[in-house]
Amino acid sequence: MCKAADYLKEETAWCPGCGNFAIRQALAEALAELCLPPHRVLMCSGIGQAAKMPHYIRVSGFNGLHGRALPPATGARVANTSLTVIVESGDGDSYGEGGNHFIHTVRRNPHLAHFVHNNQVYGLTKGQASPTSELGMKTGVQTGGVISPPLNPLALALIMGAGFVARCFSGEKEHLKETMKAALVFPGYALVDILQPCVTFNKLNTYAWYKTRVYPAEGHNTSDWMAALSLSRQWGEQIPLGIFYSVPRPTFESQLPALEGEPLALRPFSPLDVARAQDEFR
Amino acid sequence: MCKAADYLKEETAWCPGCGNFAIRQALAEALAELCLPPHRVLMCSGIGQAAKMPHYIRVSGFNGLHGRALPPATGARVANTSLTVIVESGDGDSYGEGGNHFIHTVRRNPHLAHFVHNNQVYGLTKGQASPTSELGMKTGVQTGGVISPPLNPLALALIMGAGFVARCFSGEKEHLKETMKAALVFPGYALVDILQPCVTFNKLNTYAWYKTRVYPAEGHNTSDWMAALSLSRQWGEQIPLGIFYSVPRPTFESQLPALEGEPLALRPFSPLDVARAQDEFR
Amino acid sequence: MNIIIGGAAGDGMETIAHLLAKALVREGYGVLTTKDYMSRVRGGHNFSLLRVEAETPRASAATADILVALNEETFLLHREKLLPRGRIVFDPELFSLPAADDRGLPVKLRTLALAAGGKIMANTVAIGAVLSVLGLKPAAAVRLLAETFAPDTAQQNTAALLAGHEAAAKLCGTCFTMPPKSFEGPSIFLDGNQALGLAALASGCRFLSAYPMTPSTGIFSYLAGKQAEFGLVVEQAEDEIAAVNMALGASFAGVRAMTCTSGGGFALMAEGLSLAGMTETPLVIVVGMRPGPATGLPTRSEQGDLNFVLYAGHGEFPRAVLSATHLEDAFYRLNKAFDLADKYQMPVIFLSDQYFADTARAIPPYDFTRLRCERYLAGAENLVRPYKRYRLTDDGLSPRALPGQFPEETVLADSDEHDEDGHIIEDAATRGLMVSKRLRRLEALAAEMDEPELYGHPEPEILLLGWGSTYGILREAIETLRASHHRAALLHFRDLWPLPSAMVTKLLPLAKISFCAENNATGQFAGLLRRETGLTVDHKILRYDGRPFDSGEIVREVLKNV
Amino acid sequence: MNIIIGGAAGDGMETIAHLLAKALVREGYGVLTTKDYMSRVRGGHNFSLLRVEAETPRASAATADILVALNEETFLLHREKLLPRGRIVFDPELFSLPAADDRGLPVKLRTLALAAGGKIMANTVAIGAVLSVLGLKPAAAVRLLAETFAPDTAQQNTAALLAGHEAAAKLCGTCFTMPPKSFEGPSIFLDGNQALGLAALASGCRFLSAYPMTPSTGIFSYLAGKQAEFGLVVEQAEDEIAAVNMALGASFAGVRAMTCTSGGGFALMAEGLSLAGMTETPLVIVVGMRPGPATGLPTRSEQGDLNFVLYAGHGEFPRAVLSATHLEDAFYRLNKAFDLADKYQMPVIFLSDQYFADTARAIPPYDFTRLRCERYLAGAENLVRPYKRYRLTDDGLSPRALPGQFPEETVLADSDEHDEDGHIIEDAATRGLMVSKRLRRLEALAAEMDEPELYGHPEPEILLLGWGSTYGILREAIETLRASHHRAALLHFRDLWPLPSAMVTKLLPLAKISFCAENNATGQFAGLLRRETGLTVDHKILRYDGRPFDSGEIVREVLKNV
Ligand SMILES: Cc1ncc(C[n+]2csc(CCOP(=O)(O)OP(=O)(O)O)c2C)c(N)n1
Ligand SMILES: Cc1ncc(C[n+]2csc(CCOP(=O)(O)OP(=O)(O)O)c2C)c(N)n1
Ligand code: SF4
Ligand code: SF4
Ligand SMILES: [Mg+2]
Ligand SMILES: [Mg+2]
Repeated sequence: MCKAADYLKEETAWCPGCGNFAIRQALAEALAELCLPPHRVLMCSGIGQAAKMPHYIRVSGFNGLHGRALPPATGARVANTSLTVIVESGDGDSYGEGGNHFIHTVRRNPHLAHFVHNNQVYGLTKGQASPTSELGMKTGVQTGGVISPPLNPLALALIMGAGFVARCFSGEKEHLKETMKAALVFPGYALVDILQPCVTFNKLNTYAWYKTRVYPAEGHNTSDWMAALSLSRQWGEQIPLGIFYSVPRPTFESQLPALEGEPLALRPFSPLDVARAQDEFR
Repeated sequence: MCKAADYLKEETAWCPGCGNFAIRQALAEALAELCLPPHRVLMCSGIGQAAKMPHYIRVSGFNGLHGRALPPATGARVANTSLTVIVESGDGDSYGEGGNHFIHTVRRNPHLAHFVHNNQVYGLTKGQASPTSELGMKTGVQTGGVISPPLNPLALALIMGAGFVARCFSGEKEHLKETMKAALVFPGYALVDILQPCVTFNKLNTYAWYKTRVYPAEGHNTSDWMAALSLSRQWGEQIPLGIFYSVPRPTFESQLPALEGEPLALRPFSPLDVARAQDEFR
Repeated sequence: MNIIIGGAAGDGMETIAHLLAKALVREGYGVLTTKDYMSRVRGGHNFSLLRVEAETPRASAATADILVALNEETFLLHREKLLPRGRIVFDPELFSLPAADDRGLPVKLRTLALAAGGKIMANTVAIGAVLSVLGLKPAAAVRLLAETFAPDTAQQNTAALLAGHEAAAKLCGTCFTMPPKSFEGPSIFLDGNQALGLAALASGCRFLSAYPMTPSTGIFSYLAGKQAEFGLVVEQAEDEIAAVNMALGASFAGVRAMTCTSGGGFALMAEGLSLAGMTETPLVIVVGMRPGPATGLPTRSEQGDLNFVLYAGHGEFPRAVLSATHLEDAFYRLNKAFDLADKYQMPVIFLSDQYFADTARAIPPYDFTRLRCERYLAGAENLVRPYKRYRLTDDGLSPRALPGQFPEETVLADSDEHDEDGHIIEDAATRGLMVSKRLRRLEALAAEMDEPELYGHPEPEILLLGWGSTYGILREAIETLRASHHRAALLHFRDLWPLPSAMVTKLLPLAKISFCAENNATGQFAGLLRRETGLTVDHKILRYDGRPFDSGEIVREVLKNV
Repeated sequence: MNIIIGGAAGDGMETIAHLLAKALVREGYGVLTTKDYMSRVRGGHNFSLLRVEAETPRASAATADILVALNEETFLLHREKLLPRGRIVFDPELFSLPAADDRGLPVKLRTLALAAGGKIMANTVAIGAVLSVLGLKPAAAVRLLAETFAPDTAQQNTAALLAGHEAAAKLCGTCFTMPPKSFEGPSIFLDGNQALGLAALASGCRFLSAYPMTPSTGIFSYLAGKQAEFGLVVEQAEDEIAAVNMALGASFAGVRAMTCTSGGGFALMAEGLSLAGMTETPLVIVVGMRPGPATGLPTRSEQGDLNFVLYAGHGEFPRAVLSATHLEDAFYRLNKAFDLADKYQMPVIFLSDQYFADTARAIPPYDFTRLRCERYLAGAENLVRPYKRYRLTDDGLSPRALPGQFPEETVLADSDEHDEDGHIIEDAATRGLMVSKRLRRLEALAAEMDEPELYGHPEPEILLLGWGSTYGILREAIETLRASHHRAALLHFRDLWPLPSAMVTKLLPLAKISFCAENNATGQFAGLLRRETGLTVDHKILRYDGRPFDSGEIVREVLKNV
C-alpha cells in the first residue's frame, strides 16, 4: 500500500557515490513498510550533509541549527505524542556541537529514533575532523593528524542508559532498513549509528575499508548490557553491525502526568479554565 | 616548609556544615604537601557553590562562567605549560551546563586535575536537580520527583578514555587529600568526583547516607579498565571510593609540536620573525 | 508605615516578610514588599522592606518606622534609616543596643521560639511582635499559619506568634497607629515572578523548558508546581541552548511554549532566537535582568540588557520586546506577548528584572476574561493546497499549520534560506522575497504596540522618560514634583519594540527639559529613542549599582537641572 | 579584461581561477578574483569572476570578455553577461552552443585531459586555453604548476596546460589584447581570509581555538598550516562556546589568542564575550558575516551582524569593533585589533564577510615593520605590591600581570562583580566603582579610532557612506559619478566602534544629499550613526540577497535621487 517512492522528494545535493543515498533509500523503505503517514512523521535535523535529509524525504520537518536536532525533537514529542519523531544528523552535529544534548537526551529517553550518519568527518564544511575521526587522520585543520581518540557513540549511549543502541553500515541497506524500523517502533530513545562513507573527504574510511571490516553480530542477546558494551567497543579489523541493545525503560513522555490523554497540541484551552489558580494569592 | 594555612584565604560564604569545607581543607593540604607555589597554580572554575573555591584558596584563578571551567583551563595549559591547572566545579557545572566540554576534554587529555564537588543538586540556585540527582528526588522544579536516571560521571569519563578516574567523599578527608595529590601529579586529565553533602538542599544524600555506604576499594588494580568500569558502576548500598583507574596516555600538550620547549607565554616575539610567511603568496 | 526586616541568609526573612505582609493584606491594607538578598544560601546580610498604606504603595520608602533586626549587623546597617520615633524589634540575648538608643523593643525571639517548639520559629515570634507593635490582633496571621503549615507545625507556630505578640505588647502596647484601610474588595498578594507564571499559565502555555537562573527561577518553579493540575509540562533542560530549542520544537509542533532566563542564559539562546526568526516559530522568552557583565551580581537588579535583546541573534528578523512595569499591567502584557508570538509567528522577548521579579504587592484580582488565547492557526476551511509553510502573502504572514494537522500536508520549517515550501534555496530572487516577507510583518506589529503611559501633567514642562520596572518609583517622583507645583509628567514605556513613538515625538519637543531614568550605566533606552526618532533627551539619570532607584534621588536629579 | 569561470561544485573552478590569476599576477598584471559558490560539495553551480587590469581592480565587473563554461548550465546562466565580442571556452563533447552564437571556442577539455593523464585535469586544459586566448605564453603557468604539485602530477598538468594552449591557439590565435602592465615591483596575491590569517600570525597570535564555519574556515585552516613552523597552536573546539572560552583561558594565561567564526557561531560566543568584558581579558574575535538569520545562506555575503556584535553579551562593557574594508588595509587593521585588545584589556571584534574573505587581489607585499606587537603587561620594575588584578586607576586600566609571572603574586580574574583583588563583592559602592572603571577605558579607546577614509571630492555635495567590504565597489561608484562631473565622495568607515564621528559630523550636514550603502535589509550602520550623532542619512541603499553590490546599481540609485 505505502510505497518507498512516495517518501522521496526533491533532487539531492550530495556528491555522487555518497553513502547518504543508501541511507535515504533505506529510510524511505522503512517508512513505507511501516506505512507511516508522512504528515504525522516529524523529522528534526541539525546542519550538515546528513541533516539535509528533511529536504529529501517527504515528511514534516524541522531543519534547525547545527548540533541542535535533539532538543526540538524532544519538545515536539511533548507537544504532540501522536507524531513519530525522527532525528537525522551527522557525527559532528550529534557528537560534537550537540554533544551535551546527546548525553542528556539519552537520559531523558523521549520516544524518538536518532539516525546518525557517521562519516567520521565534517562533510558540509569540507573535511575537518569530527569527534569520530580516526587518530592520525590529516585534514585541512588537523594538519598534523587527529590527536584526540575518537568518541565511541554506542558505548557512550549505553553508559548514559540508552534502551536501544545499534550500528549499521550504509552499504548494508537491508540491514539498515530493518534496524531503522526497529528503532522507529522502539518505545524510547533509539540510537542507530550508521557508518557512512564520505567519498569526497574521508579517504581513510572508504567503502572498501568498511566492507572488509563489518560483519553481522549474530546470536547476540540484545538484553545483555555487558555484551552490548563489548560489541560496541569492537573496532578496527572487525566491526560488528546489529542491534546491540534493546531493552525499554520508562520514556520521558510516559512519566509526565500532563501527557496522559490527548496530545497537548490538540487540547482546547480557555484562560477561564485556570482562573482558580490565582486563589492561592488571596 | 609549605603550610596548608598559607593556601587558605578569605571568609567563605558556604552554609555551616557544608561538605565543601572539608574539600577546601583537603585541597589546601594537598597543595601544601606538594609545596606548589601559589602563583604558579591556576584554578579555573565555573559558577556554583563549588566554583567559588578560587576565592577561598590562595592560588591564581580564573573564575569564569557556569559550565565553562574546562575550556579556559585547556587554553591556559596551552599558553603556559609551567602552570599547574586545577578545575574546581560542581555537578551541575561539569555534567549539566558543561557536559559537552566534559566529554571532549576527556578525549583531548590536557594535563589538569578536575575536582567535581558532586552534591547531587544545584546548590547555589537553591536546590533544583542536577544531572546526578537520584531518581525520585523532589525539588522546587522537579515537583513530581526526578525522572531521568542519574548520570554516572566516572563511567562516562572511562568510556571517553580518561586516564585517571577516582571517587572520593568529602567526609574522608585524608583519602581525598591523597587522591587530589595523585590527580595533580597525574600527567593528563584526571577526574576526581567528590561526594559532597549539601546540608541545605539535599535531604536524600546526607552525611549519614554517604557514611553508611562508602567503603575503600581495596586491592584494586588501577590499570584494569574493566574492573574500573565495574567499580564506577557500583552505587546504592555500597559505594566504593578510590582511584579506579590510572593509566597515562599521551597528553594534549605533548602532541602539539609548538609546545616543545619554553612555555608559549614566555617566548619573545617579533612580527619580523614571520615576515617570510607571505612569500607563499608571491 | 515602613518595616525593615533583616538578618542572615537562612534566617527566614522571606517567610516573616511574606506572612506579615499577607496578614496585613488580609486585614485590608495595601502592602508592598521588596527583597534585597545576597548570592549565598546561609549567612551574609539579607533584608526585606515592607511598606503598608491605605492604598497599595508603588515603591518602598527610604526610611523605616520599624526595624526587625534578627542579628546585630542588621541593626548596624539599617539604624540610620530608622526614624527617630521608630522601633527596633530584636533579641536581647543575641546582642544589645547602644545605651543611647532608646528605640529598642527587646523580645527574646529565640527563647520564646524554643518554648513554642523550636528555635527555627524565632521569626514567627518576630511576626507576633510586629503585629502587636502595630496594634493589630494576631487572628489573621494565625489563620494564615493554619493554611500554610501542617496541623502540628501550625500549632507550634501559632504558639510562637502569640508569645511574640504578648511579649511585645508588654513593652509598648500600641506603638504605632496604622493607616486607615481603604483597599476595596478582595485582593491578591503576589510577586512579579508569580504574576508572570500565572500569566503564562492563563495564556495557555503548555511547555516551559528552562535552566535555573536567578532572578527568573521563580517563574520556573511556579509553573513546575502547576504541571499535574493544569496539564502542562515543565522541563529542566541540560543548558539554555537546549531550553530554547526544546521550546521551539514544542511550539512548532503546536503548543504555546516559553522559556525564562536571565541575561547570561539569554546569551546562550541568541542562536535559537535567530532560528525562531528564520523558521517563523512563535516563542516567548522572559528575560529577568540582573547586573552584568558575565555573572555580575546574581541577585540584584539592572536594566542592562535592553540593547542585547533588541539585537541578539545573527541576521535580521523581526521580534517584539515588551517589558514588565508593574504587577497590574505585566500579567496582561505577558498574555499579549503570547498573543503576538502566535499572531506574528515570531519570537517575543519579555523583559523583567530582579526588582520586578521579587517585589510583591497587594492588587485587585486579575480579570481572566480580558486574556486572549487565539492560536491563529490555519483552518481546514481556508487551507490552500498544497500547503506551503512560507507562502508569500501581502502582509508577510503565512498560514500556519501544524505537523500532523492536515492529512497528506507535510509542514517543513527550515533554518536555511528557503522557498515557500520550506526547501533550501540559494538564488538571489527567492532570498530577496523571503527577507522582505519576514520583515514586512513589522508593519502590522508596530501598530499593536501600546504607546507609553503618560502620568502627570498632560502638557509637561518637565518630561521624565522611563521603561520597565522603574514605573512605581518614577511615578512617585512625579507625584513629589507635582506636589511642589512643577508641570511634570512621566512617559513610561512598556512595549519597547517596535518602539511606539507617537507620544514621545509629540511631547518631548514641547517639554522644557527632559530626563530619561534607567537602571543601567549607558542610557540604552535613550539611545534607542534617538536611533528611532532622532530625539535626544537632555539628561540621563542612571543607576547601575544593582539597587533600585529611590524616588528621592530622581527628584533631586530633576531639580538640580531645572 | 573580465573572465567568468563556471561549473559544478567539484569541477575545480577555484583551482583554475587561482592558477590563472596567479600566472597573470606573475606576468605583472593587476588581478582580482571573486567566488560565488553553493553550500554543497559536488554539483550545483559555482563560478569565479576574474578581472585583469593594469592596476589591480577593486571590484569585479558586471560584464565578461571570456566565459569558461565547464558545463552547459554555466553557459545558460552567464551568456547574457558575455559581451558581443566575447569568447566562450567550452568542451564541445559536453554540450554545444546554439547555432546563432558565434562566440564559441570549442576545446575538447576532457579528451585532452585524458590524453595528458586523467580527466581530472580538464580544468588545467582550460587554463591553457584561456592563456592562449589572451595571447600569453604558458611559461609562468607552467612554473606555477611545478611549484604547486609533486613532480609527476606537475608534469601531467603541464602537458594538459600546453595541450589546451595549443588547441585554443588553433582557433583564434590572440583573440584579445591584454591591458598594459603597470604594476610596480613584486606583488602578492591572496584572499581576505589568508590576509587575516597572515595578520594574526604576524601579530603574535599563539592560540586559535575555533569551530569550522563558513566563511571563516579559511583563517582557521591557514593558521592550522603554520603551527609547527611558527610555533602556534590551533585547536578545533567541540563547539563555539568552548572555542571562545579556551581562547580566554589562553589569553589570561599569557598568549595572544583569537577565535574566528560566523554570525551563528558568534551567537554562541555572546556569553563568553561578556566574560571577556567582565574579566578584562584581551580577545580578538573575527566574525565573517554571511546572510542570516539562522543558517541562512552559508556561502554568501551580508553585513547583517553589525548591531549584533555591537550589543552582544549581557550587561554593559566596552569593546572595539573594526572591519575589513580591503586587503591593503585589513592586514594592518587586524594587527590593530590585537594591539587594542592587549592595550585596553577587552574584547575586539573584527568584522569580515564572505565577500571580503573570498575575494583575492594582487597587492604590494605587506610591510611587517609597520606591525605593533607590544603586550602592555605589568613589569617587575613598576609593579605595585600586593598585586591586584583590578586595581582602580584614573584611566580604568589596571596593570595586567600573568599567573605565574611574579613570585608570590597570585592573579585572580572573576566573572562575578569583584573588588580590586578579583574577589566577589555585592556592595553597591564597589559595584559602582568597578562599572565606571571598566567603562572609563572607552575614552582613550575612542581616541584610537581611525576616522573614515574620504575618497573623492573633499567638499562633496553627494556623500556616500559605507563600511566594511563594500569599499572597492563604492569607490568605483564614486569614480563613475565623478567622471560625470558630480561633486561626490565616499566616506568609508573601517573602525566602527567607538564610532569615529568627527568627519561625518562635519561633512554630512554640508552635503546636499547623503546615502548609506549597506549589505543588509535594515540599514544598521545608518541607525548606529543616528544613535551616536543624531544625524540622519537621506537615503539607504540596501542589498540583502547574499550577493555583493555592483557599482552600477549604486550609481543608478544615487542618480535616481539627485
Ligand atoms: C553554530 C554552527 N557552527 C558551525 C556551523 C558550520 N557547520 C555546518 S555543518 C558542520 C559540520 C557537519 O558535520 P557533520 O555533522 O558530521 O555532518 P556531515 O556534513 O558530515 O554529514 C559545520 C561545522 C554551523 N552551521 N553552525
Ligand atoms: C548560563 C548560566 N545559567 C545558569 C546560571 C545559574 N547558576 C549558577 S550556579 C548554578 C548551578 C550550580 O550547581 P552546581 O554546579 O552543582 O554547583 P553547586 O552550587 O551545587 O556547588 C546555576 C544553574 C548561570 N550562572 N549561568
Ligand atoms: S562531502 Fe561527503 S558526506 Fe557530503 S555529500 Fe559529499 S560524499 Fe557525502
Ligand atoms: S547550599 Fe549546599 S552546597 Fe551550597 S553552601 Fe549550602 S550546604 Fe553547601
Ligand atoms: Mg559527518
Ligand atoms: Mg551541585
